[in-house]
Amino acid sequence: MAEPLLLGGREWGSRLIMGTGGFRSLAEMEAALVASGAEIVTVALRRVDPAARQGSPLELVERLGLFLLPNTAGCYTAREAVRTARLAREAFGTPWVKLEVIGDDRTLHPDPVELVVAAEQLVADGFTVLPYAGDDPIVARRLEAAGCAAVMPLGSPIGSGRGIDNPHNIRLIVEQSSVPVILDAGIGTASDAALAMELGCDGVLLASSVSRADDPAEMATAMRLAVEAGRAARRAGRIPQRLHAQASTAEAGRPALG
Amino acid sequence: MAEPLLLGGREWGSRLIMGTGGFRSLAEMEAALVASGAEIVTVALRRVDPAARQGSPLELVERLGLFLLPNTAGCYTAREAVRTARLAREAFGTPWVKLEVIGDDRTLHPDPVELVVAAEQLVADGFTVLPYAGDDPIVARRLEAAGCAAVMPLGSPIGSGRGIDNPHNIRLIVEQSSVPVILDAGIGTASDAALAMELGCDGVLLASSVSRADDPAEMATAMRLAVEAGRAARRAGRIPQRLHAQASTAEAGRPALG
Amino acid sequence: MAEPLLLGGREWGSRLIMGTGGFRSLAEMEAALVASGAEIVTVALRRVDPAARQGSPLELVERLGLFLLPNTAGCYTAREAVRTARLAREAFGTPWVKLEVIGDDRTLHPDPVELVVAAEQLVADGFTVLPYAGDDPIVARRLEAAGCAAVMPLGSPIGSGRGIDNPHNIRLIVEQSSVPVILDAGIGTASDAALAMELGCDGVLLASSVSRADDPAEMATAMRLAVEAGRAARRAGRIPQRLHAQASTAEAGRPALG
Amino acid sequence: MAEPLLLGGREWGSRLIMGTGGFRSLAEMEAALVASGAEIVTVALRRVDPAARQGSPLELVERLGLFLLPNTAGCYTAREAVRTARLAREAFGTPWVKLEVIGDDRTLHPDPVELVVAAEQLVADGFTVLPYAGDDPIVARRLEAAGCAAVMPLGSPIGSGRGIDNPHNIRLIVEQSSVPVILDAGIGTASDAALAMELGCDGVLLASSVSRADDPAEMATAMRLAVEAGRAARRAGRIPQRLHAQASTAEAGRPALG
Amino acid sequence: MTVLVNGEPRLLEPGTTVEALVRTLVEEPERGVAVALDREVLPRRAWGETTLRDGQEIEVLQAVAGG
Amino acid sequence: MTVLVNGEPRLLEPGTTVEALVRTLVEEPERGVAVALDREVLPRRAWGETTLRDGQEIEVLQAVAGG
Amino acid sequence: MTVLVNGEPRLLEPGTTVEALVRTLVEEPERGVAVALDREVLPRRAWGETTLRDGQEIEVLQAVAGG
Amino acid sequence: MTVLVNGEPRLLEPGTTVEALVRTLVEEPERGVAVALDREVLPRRAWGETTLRDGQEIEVLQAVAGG
Repeated sequence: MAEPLLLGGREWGSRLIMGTGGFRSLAEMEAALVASGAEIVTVALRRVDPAARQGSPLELVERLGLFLLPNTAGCYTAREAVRTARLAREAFGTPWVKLEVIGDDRTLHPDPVELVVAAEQLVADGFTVLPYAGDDPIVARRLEAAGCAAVMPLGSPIGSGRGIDNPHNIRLIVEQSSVPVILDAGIGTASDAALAMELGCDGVLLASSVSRADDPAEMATAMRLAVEAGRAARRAGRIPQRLHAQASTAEAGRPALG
Repeated sequence: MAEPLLLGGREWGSRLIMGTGGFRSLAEMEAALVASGAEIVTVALRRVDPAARQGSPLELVERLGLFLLPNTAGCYTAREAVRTARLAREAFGTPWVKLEVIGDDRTLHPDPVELVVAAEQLVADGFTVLPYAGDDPIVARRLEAAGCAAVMPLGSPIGSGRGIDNPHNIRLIVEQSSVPVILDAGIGTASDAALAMELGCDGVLLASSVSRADDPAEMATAMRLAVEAGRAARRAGRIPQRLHAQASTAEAGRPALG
Repeated sequence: MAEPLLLGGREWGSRLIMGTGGFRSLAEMEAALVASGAEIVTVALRRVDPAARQGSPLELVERLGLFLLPNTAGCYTAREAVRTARLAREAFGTPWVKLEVIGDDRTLHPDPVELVVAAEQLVADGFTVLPYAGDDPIVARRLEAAGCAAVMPLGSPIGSGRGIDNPHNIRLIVEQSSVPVILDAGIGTASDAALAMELGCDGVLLASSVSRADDPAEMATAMRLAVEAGRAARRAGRIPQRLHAQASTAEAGRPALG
Repeated sequence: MAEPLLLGGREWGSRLIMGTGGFRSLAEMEAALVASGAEIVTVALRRVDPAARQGSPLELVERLGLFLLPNTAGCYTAREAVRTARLAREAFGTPWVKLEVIGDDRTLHPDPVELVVAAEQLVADGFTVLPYAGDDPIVARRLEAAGCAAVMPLGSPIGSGRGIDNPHNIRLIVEQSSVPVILDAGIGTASDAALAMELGCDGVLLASSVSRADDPAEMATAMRLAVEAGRAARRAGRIPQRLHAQASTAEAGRPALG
Repeated sequence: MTVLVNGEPRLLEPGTTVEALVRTLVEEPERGVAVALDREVLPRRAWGETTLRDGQEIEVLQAVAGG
Repeated sequence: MTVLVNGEPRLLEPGTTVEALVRTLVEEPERGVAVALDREVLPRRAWGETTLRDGQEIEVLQAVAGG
Repeated sequence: MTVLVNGEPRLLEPGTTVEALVRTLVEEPERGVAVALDREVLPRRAWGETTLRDGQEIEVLQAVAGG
Repeated sequence: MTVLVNGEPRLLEPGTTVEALVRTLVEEPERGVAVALDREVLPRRAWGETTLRDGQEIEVLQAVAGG
């Protein structure tokens, strides 16, 4: 049953990738990361803050033996994103990058034009690029053509918790893609994560739904189970949807008791 | 984490109740029941068929040590349903009954008028009544008032696989009920089961989504995980839904790289 | 194009029935009723209030030449509802009644058991009964069997403005009914009313969505147009829904310009 | 009530723009265009076909006194689209163009990268550019910044009849835009068009839902009414959506009749 | 004698008819008013000949905006 | 005599008990079988002492997969 | 000489103008017709003075129902 | 001389290397720290040999929770 995820030339046992943003404490982050079963976690790059009280997520990630995936959160242009990716490679010694190029700070939707440019440059520079994208199948196609290691369409805006606003687009992206499709952003609760997998996604990346839940570790457990549930349901081949009912008990042999 | 389900005066470890209808073989049924982790399974009463090739589900249920829940599938009046429940009590030695009183064979929706009458009579007769009902909060209230051990609203028509057509009604029923609420009928895939639990249901009863899936055992696994996932998500306290985005990475400390 | 609505043995040009509750003033009510084009309007019966400042809706309804449909709003039992209907017949000289028997004051959902009892009694007493019902097809069938002149399923709770929570049920009721189906309760905006007609309803009854809108007369205009639009769309035979695209411009003859 | 649409520096009485593709005959096209009340209609450019039996849509459009909006249907690159727009300007003497740059023929989704490039070039060349776009708010923003006269996000794929797959995105685009927002593509039935206007769109462009309906003229009537209905509803200020009910008849003065 | 009028106890002269009582509440009760006496409908034509008795309940109803 | 057994008319020897009839249909009826005689439940313990009469209806039921 | 006309090779007399060719395809090309010569727009006013050359591609387009 | 360090102007001794500056900000910069000098990446191995000049901008970055 446990078919591994092939991503970036490696095999992964977990199909849940965790962001580390939004936790109220490192202790809550640790409990949630452990409960999630995730093997890959994202971090961002920011200016060093000598006054910072909180410990470093990096130390935690390393202690837990997790694989670090730096992101380019906060970049608005291809140029910034490419530079941030290179800095991350320098800082963490990894050519992997979750590529984010944001279009505005209200929706945090990616800018598809800048995103494609940045993806092309980073792939040429040897990066393993996991691009956070909108749910437009054409952009997904261009990102795959650019050599990205996956496409990561959003379900709904980052942190919105609305789940998957447009399942049709996710379905179209899954149909057309030869690289893994990872649903990134918008997950609010476990059924959203299960739905993503049922639509055929190969994995789910989420942060706020766990880190900002009342009980992050419990929600991380929920997400771990939901991703497995959705994956199994996809593999199991679901029944079709009907307008009318279909009896689950045979009519034949019904006694006369009226 | 594993808070048991209190139902009918007993504690149950699993919150998934399995129907046994629709399987292609007893072997598939067995594999699926085991994979589901269910402790309670439903069976129906039909005329003995000396020509029957298939083995008996009863034998299987007993061999697996499962708790038998007879149903009154196929009854259209309170009278038939009450008689069927009494026959089941006679046959299986159990006062538990999944009460079904169907209104027509196109929707297989319950007839609320007959259902309430039957529930009242069976409760008076000492039965532990689990009524399959529509999703009308008023009917749910009457069933609880009649002394039912649970209310079991449908998500969508039996076998339709549409999931939960009207989550608002399920939410209203959960809000008002002091007995367990078990989502019965309509589940199509894992995310539907997770959603039922997230809405606050105490359990899920399903048959066709597993028995008629391409791979019933795999789908049973999916449902087991999904019920646990949805339960955990409900307990964890999900984030609210928003129209706009909310960043999961801090803006502060963003470098100037443009 | 203007096929009349046959309801209660009469022909009606408008398929929009207006409730009169919730208006901020009689002037707003008048403007909205005129703009709506409705021919039938509902009123309730309450104790005379010698201190009432507002004028009477009755006078307005008569001045506008509208057909009065008394309701039994606020009744919780068949007994109260039958008595209220008889009082209304006495007060207004009409055997028509919008039958409401409420199950609780949180959902204002009808109580199906009491509703069917009341409908049977009023039909036997010569009333033209228009029952406000839930969206359960079985209850609709029983109301039709009881001799009601129409069935009036809710879209969502009264005043909730959620539109049609469960279009499948409305579709099922339309399929099975020989009497007019009038969507009653829950309409929030024009597209909800259009959808009701597209699902095959014969008319729409609404109040709050107009009376509590910022501009009731403008919303009444919207509802009038929406009911006509939805009716025309239903008659016109819509295109099916597809997952993929279908070009509206021919591929043939495309020039080579690349 | 009839606030005109300001588009491309002109005032328009109708907010419904009709495509001419998909009709079974010119006679059906004529009846539908008349019934729609549209003032603007789109046509495509294709190689002259001396063997064509059907009359010319151009002649019909001119006879009806409609405003011609050439499109660039079938173009896959900015280069093709710009050339097609220039040919259309030559053929029809109009600087208006509905700009389409398609990404693939399965979804007919626009290619956002090529689209923005083409829009920039055509605006620089003096065109009044109405770009058919995806529903991504960032792309809409770029198109407005490029100087387009409107943004025309899709509701769902061309000809799919699914209506508006992602109302949130349309809402976000409406919120941010200073140019008119015209919902283009995907409309299936009248309630879809009404919803588009309720979300705040300034107009609706559609073709297949009318031309391929069983009765195109009747559906055109439906769309005309629906656009007006949705516009009025938007202006009227709808009631909010609630989980619970809100009575439309006062509780006070309820008689004791039980 | 005391009669419950629309839920409120009211002192009335013995011999008061329903008609008389209703006219103290409504100016023109010819249309749009209905009366329930002890929870049963009292037809309009019987108002004049029906004398109220001590302890009775009367509901006098009219149209209001609604539903 | 003729008895309607599970909806089908069947010729039986006079004096046939329910127990005897059931055993012609089910090998081990000790568990999972129930009987309705003329639409009323006939408890297991009464099968042996209940003799069928001409024209009666008997339903002999057992568990099947279902819902 | 051979010119690719709307994607099909066609033998033309040397000296044929665009105007002349277009008139073999469309009766009244005064309105609603546009021409691309070697993928660039050829304005209406230049048709008469533009002579086609061997190997050129010409697209002659008109309005069709669409979009 | 003045160098813009993480967006704030800072007075530094002439001849200060990047390595020296970074160590004033981070205790153990061996892992998880990256530097951009005038918006271009400065590899770790070049920190020791790179002397800051007046007016330069330096960004010293490390991992934070995110995304």
